[in-house]
Amino acid sequence: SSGGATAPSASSNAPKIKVGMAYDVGGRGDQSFNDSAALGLDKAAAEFGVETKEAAATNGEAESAREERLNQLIEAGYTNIVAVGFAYAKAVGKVAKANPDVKFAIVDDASPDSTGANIMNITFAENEGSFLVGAAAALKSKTGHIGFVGGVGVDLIKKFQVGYEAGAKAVNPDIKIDVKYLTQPPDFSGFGDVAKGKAAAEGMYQGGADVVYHAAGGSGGGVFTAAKAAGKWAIGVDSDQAKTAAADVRDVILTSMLKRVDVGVYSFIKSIKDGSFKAGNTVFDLKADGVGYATTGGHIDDITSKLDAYKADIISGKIVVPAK
Amino acid sequence: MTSVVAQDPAVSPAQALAVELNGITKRFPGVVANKDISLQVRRGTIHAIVGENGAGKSTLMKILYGVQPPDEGTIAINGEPTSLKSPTEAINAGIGMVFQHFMLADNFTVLENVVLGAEKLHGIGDAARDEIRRISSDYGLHVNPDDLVADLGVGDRQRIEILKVLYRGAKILILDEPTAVLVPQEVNELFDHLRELKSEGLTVIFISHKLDEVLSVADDITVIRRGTTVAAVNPQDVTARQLAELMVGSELPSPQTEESTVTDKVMLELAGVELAAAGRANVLDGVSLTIHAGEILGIAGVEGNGQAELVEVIMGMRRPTAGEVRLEDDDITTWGVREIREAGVGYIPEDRHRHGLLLEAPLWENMILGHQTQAPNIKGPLIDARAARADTQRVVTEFDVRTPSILVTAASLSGGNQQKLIIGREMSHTPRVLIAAHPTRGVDVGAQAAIWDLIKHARRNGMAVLLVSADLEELMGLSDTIRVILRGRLSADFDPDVVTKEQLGAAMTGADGSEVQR
Amino acid sequence: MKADIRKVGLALAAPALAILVALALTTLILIAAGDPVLQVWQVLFKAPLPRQIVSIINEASVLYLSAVAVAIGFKMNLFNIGVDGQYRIASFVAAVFAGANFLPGWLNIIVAILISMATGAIWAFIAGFLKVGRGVSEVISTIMLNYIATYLVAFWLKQAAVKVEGSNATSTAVIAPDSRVPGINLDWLLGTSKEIYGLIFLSIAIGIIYWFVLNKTRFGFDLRATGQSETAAVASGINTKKMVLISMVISGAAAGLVGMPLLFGQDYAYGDTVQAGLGFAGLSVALLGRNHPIGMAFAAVLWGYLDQLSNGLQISAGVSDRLVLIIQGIIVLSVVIAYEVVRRAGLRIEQRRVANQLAQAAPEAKAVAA
Amino acid sequence: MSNVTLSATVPDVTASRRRPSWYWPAIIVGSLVVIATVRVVTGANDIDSSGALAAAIGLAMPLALAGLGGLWSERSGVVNIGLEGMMIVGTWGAAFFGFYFGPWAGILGAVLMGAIGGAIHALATVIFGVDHIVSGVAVNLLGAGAGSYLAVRTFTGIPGGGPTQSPPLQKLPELSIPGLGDILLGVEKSGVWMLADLASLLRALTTNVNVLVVIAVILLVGSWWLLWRTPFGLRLRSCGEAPHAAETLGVNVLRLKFLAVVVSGALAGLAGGFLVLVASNLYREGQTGGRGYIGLAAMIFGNWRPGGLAAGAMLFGYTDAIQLRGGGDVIHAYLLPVALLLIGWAGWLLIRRAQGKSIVGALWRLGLAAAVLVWFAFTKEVPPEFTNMTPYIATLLVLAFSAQRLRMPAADGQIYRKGEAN
Ligand SMILES: Nc1ncnc2c1ncn2[C@@H]1O[C@H](COP(=O)(O)OP(=O)(O)OP(=O)(O)O)[C@@H](O)[C@H]1O
Ligand SMILES: Nc1ncnc2c1ncn2[C@@H]1O[C@H](COP(=O)(O)OP(=O)(O)OP(=O)(O)O)[C@@H](O)[C@H]1O
Ligand SMILES: [Mg+2]
Ligand SMILES: [Mg+2]
Repeated sequence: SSGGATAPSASSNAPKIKVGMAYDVGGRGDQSFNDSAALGLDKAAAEFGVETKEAAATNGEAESAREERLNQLIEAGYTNIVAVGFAYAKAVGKVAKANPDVKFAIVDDASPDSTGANIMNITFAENEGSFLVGAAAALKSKTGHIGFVGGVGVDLIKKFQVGYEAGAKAVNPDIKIDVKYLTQPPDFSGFGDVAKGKAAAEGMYQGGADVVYHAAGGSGGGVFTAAKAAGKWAIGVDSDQAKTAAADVRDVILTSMLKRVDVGVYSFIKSIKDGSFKAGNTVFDLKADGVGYATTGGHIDDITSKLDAYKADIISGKIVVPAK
Repeated sequence: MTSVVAQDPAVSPAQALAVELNGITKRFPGVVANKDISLQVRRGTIHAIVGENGAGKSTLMKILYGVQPPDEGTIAINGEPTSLKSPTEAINAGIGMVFQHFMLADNFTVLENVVLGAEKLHGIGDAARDEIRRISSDYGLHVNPDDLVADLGVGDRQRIEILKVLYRGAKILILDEPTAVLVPQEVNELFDHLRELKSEGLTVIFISHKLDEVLSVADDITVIRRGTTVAAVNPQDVTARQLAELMVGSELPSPQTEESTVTDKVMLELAGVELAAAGRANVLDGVSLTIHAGEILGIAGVEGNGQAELVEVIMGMRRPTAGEVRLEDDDITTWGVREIREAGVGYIPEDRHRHGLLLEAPLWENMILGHQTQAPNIKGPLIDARAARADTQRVVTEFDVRTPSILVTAASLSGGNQQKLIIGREMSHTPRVLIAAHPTRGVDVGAQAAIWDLIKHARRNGMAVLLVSADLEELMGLSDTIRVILRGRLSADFDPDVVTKEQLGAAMTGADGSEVQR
Repeated sequence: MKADIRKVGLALAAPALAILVALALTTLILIAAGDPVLQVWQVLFKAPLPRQIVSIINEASVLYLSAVAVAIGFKMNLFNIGVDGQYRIASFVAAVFAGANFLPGWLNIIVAILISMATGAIWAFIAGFLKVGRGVSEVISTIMLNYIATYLVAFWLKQAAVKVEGSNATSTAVIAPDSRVPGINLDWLLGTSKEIYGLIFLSIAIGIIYWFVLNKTRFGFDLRATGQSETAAVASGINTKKMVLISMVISGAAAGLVGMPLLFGQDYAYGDTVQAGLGFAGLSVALLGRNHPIGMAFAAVLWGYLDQLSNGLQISAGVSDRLVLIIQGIIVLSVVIAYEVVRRAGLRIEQRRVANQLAQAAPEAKAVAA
Repeated sequence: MSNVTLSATVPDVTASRRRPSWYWPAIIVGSLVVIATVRVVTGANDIDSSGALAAAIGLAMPLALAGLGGLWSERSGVVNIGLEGMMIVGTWGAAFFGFYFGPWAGILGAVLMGAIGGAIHALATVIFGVDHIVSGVAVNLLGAGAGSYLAVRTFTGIPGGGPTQSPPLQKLPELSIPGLGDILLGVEKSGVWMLADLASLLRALTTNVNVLVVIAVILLVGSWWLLWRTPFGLRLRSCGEAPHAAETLGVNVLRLKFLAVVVSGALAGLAGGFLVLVASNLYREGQTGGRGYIGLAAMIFGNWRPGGLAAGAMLFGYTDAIQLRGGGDVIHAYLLPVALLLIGWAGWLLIRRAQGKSIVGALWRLGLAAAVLVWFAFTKEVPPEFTNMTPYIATLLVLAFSAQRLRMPAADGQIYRKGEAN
């Protein structure tokens, strides 16, 4: 939790901002993507005294269920809606059109489906953040062999993989990179199947890899367990997992690729507060500090200077990180 | 009617009663299976219970064995009033029962079947194995504890059933129609066993409707008709005919052959038909037969000698491994059931519940069954429900099917009426050939006579009939020619007007005169 | 006929009873879990809003197709657990075809629907063939085929995916506007601009065809006969192996339709956010509706109603919307138990009634026999 | 189970009954030789590394436990496709009790919740005579609903927990034979044909074995002993073979069936508990991922016997482990023996042709072998989606080729009512 949750709440008499939050599958408490969004909401709530209402999606649900969730939040009086996850793209597009007075934010989508005068699109340069942790993995690897575990074979996760590979190859062009996706859509159980995550990572460690990066949501817990057992490194994703993962595996987390959904959500609410709401796509990239890497544990203190150099190159455009 | 009406049997007070049943009543939905039945069985005797199909014999025995509770009445075992709520209690009271349909698990070994439920006696291991061997050799049962039951024939299974009972140390044995599936030698062997058991002081209750057998082995006889005891008689005092009349409650209808209507037009012909079975002798072996228009060919035989398979081959339900089946000018060997039925073969199956009816469908849908492609049931690819209903109504009237409506389910009719519906259905399509397997099995006397008339009527109209039956009387009364099937082979022709039951019996067992039963 | 009225009464009593049992048990669960009982029922029994009514109808129309696909198998004692895989693979293939926009307008729609049916049929045929030819239980094979379909579609989707700028979703090409099925706008009646799937007529038509084929045709008779008694069916001349194959294929073809209202009325493409699990929901709807064309329609609406109104549970009652799964599970379980009890009671009642009627009608017959 | 065309599945009783005593040892040694050879020839070392085998065991155990649950139920004559639902409530039970009272209580919680699921199935099928498949479908629906509803209710707001996952749980202890692991690892690393393979197998069986794995193995062996070597087992199996006969011998069929289905649920619940307590250390919605169904398939594959179902579970666990460990190359390596097997099979059929078998079967097997060989020769790896599919395709293929030899309990799936013996 990098946000300053202790900030004094603004106890003004102004009418409270009401924010309705529609989470992706897993909801608050998933220790990953949704929690990151929740963090932003909590921070905003603490700072601006926001009134909130939350609801989460279910696996494989109907399109109408997503629309209904947004509609019900609006009907309950929550006139600022955050939809977490690209699954909401169409639903947000539709509901936003029908409710021009309501402001929307959608995380992870900026497609024509979800573009509108009252919609803010919050997207991230996951490939850039992944580039940095890929570089870290290559720098730390003694065997010249690293791995990547993706939860489900969707395009979004491919973006993590591609950036990671680019970063690792930037350090060591000959590096060997194992890649495994646990399941394929529409079977999204790969984001929650710890057993599979563990088996996949174990295979990589035993095959000689000594750093494995996961973009597998809850399955990542299995990756950490495997790393712990093998005495090797793992890299977390989305939030600073060296702070949030199960206590006994935190010490094997080399770093985490930070995808600051919290920053995105916070800035949406802040823009409402300020009256500076701007529709359209906001890319949270390295430059905007929307992605990055964590330093908790101090395991990468020796290479931060190199990583920051890469970071500067990316921000300056000297390095263009591929996205697919 | 005979003069022998319900009397008390000659029970000498000295001889104690092993079993005494009083006022037993048992109702099932729609039937009263037992009505105020009384039964007294002396200890150390063989007591026969006779009655026609459905008279309630099995039900009574199931009550005595605790499988079903009686609605009313009392049971006393060895003079002690008892209530038997489960087979366990009956077993504990020293009762053992061999059921009409064998109660064996095919995938279990003999040992497992025998010790099941009686594991406390000798365990399930070698001690039990030894005990089985001991009983087997004491009574000459020839049972090997490690055989798999699936591999064994009916005779073996019967002996296992008896062994099961003896293993539990039963003092009172109930045998429900134990001879139905046995060949005569096996029957004789069984009777020897029973007499030996009797000599050891055991009591045997023996159910049958084969009266000659009963007269040969029983010490006392109780007759049950329509669920009530109608007489208790001494075998010395009655003839088989008198017994039979007691059973049915009226003069026996004897099927009489009428003057021959046999033509020389061949309707159905089998030539060298064989049916192979995996790892065993052929089930059908070189079967050849010819049936002419207007002829009834009767097939006699002990159950399990291939008559069921013969019917299935003709009906196209099984394909013969060799030989040819011809229907008039057509070779129908490879035809399917539907084509054969469309070509004019009617079928009265042996087991009407399994093969003849959709029990939970209304009568009019049952009229369509087997004739889904024939008028008046259809209009092109559609079912013509109205015409089918009208046709059903006609059959119900013409064939005297007792039902309040053609919309009730087949399951709610009695067996005889179900059978009449089936026969009516098959006759409605004026078949050229009728395959009738046990057409009067489990049917009461009135319906039986009606069914015989229907078959004779069909013959007069030039139909060729293959009649498979276990009832020799029926065969001799109806058939123009009789042939006997034994281990898948057909004997030469018998003329029903001159052949005796004894001759047929001999042919059925392969003893051919040497082993005639009383 | 009086008996028929009683039959219908019995048939309706079962689901009504099951729903009551479900309500009672769910209430107990809520109390045990410490969730607010009153609020939950207030949310679930609130009159649906116009928009929700449309959603209910839409969902029901899709579930109905799935239920019919399942029911075709059920009618012959075949358990096609594979409707799920069949509809997904079929929808995908249809989406790829329709998305390529080879054909104009309605022609594209019709051909794509036929292709979808054919795909579902082929996928179901595998299970039918394995059963008839190799003796593999269709329950197991269809479950395996569901998984295989998942990965096959994932593999093909990768090849077929069309990248949309700014989108993270993977999806096939979008169907051209002239090949979409327009929705039915009932604004004048309901007061919502939300539209009912145009392909609801497909569901209605399939229901009518199902009823007609099953009850009015020779084929339907054979199908039902095989389901009621396989032995009697064989003896009556039905080739039951062929029936297994044909009914699997038809069931699969019907499964192929399940995704069509979604494809042509809502999503216009097949992607990784497509609705999953419709096959399993269809199983429940078919069980609840007793495979009866009208019964299943009611069941589908009930299912849609519960699904839609449960969306408000989290927001309005603070209770997990998974509660609805429990309610649905209890309804299905108690309804099948109730049906079984009623079926046996009905049979017994009829047997007794027939015996009584005959006993009254023909005392002279008895006299003869005695 | 549906009875349509059961006639098609009537087994050839005489063909497969008693196998010689060397049959299974020969199969095991033979497979080891084949695998060792393939490893040496193709260089796909992960084919039987101790890590791969250990992963296979870990992935197989939930399937074996679920399958064992299926075995108990089906041996008593009740088909149980509700295993999945019982597993799901088991996962919740393990996590809830495990979180509050420690992992051993978690085991009990899983068993308890599964048993409740089993009792529901038993109530419907045994007491009310509902079709077993229908009831199983309903139980799955109910189990999935109950599991996630309870999780939302109990884990939301707990630190580290959320609506779809529990907080991390304490671990169950792991057992090793001291000292052995390192020695065996050395041998395994040597890569010597057969020797290395045996060492890796031994290492997988003796190093870092979770107690729940040990318990599961004890349950497998214990179930075999109980069902096949005791009077209780004889009675229970008689309910699945000939319930009416059992009834007439004083066996309380209804009670035994009920009990068996409850035990079945308890074992399925434990299978869920394994996922939570061993494989993941937390509860996750959707964690079971259809393993209940796979367990059932493993049981059928294993011919309704504990040893067979363990083999089926291992086959599945192994293929799953291989594919998860990124085994595109290993699965590719297997194409070679598969092709050789097909060729051998075809040859055998050709020899048997002398006894009147058709040549068609041999020909299409040869054709298939050629196709597989070409695939082997011209590719390096199997694409990931296909490796994902491998376990399911393998199950389907194995069933397709062996279903006729299987013998399920004679009265399995039939609805039993008391007092209908005749
Ligand atoms: N469980 C039952 N439910 C309903 N009716 C039954 C049941 N068992 C027997 N019946 C009916 O009770 C009557 C007596 O049957 P039972 O089996 O006792 O006759 P049976 O004398 O043994 O005949 P058979 O010689 O054919 O064996 C028959 O009408 C039969 O259909
Ligand atoms: N096992 C059974 N279970 C349920 N009902 C049965 C059973 N056996 C017979 N019945 C019912 O009992 C009734 C009598 O059947 P059964 O065939 O024994 O008649 P029956 O008295 O022999 O008649 P009939 O004199 O016409 O032969 C029918 O309603 C039949 O459906
Ligand atoms: Mg009768
Ligand atoms: Mg009887």
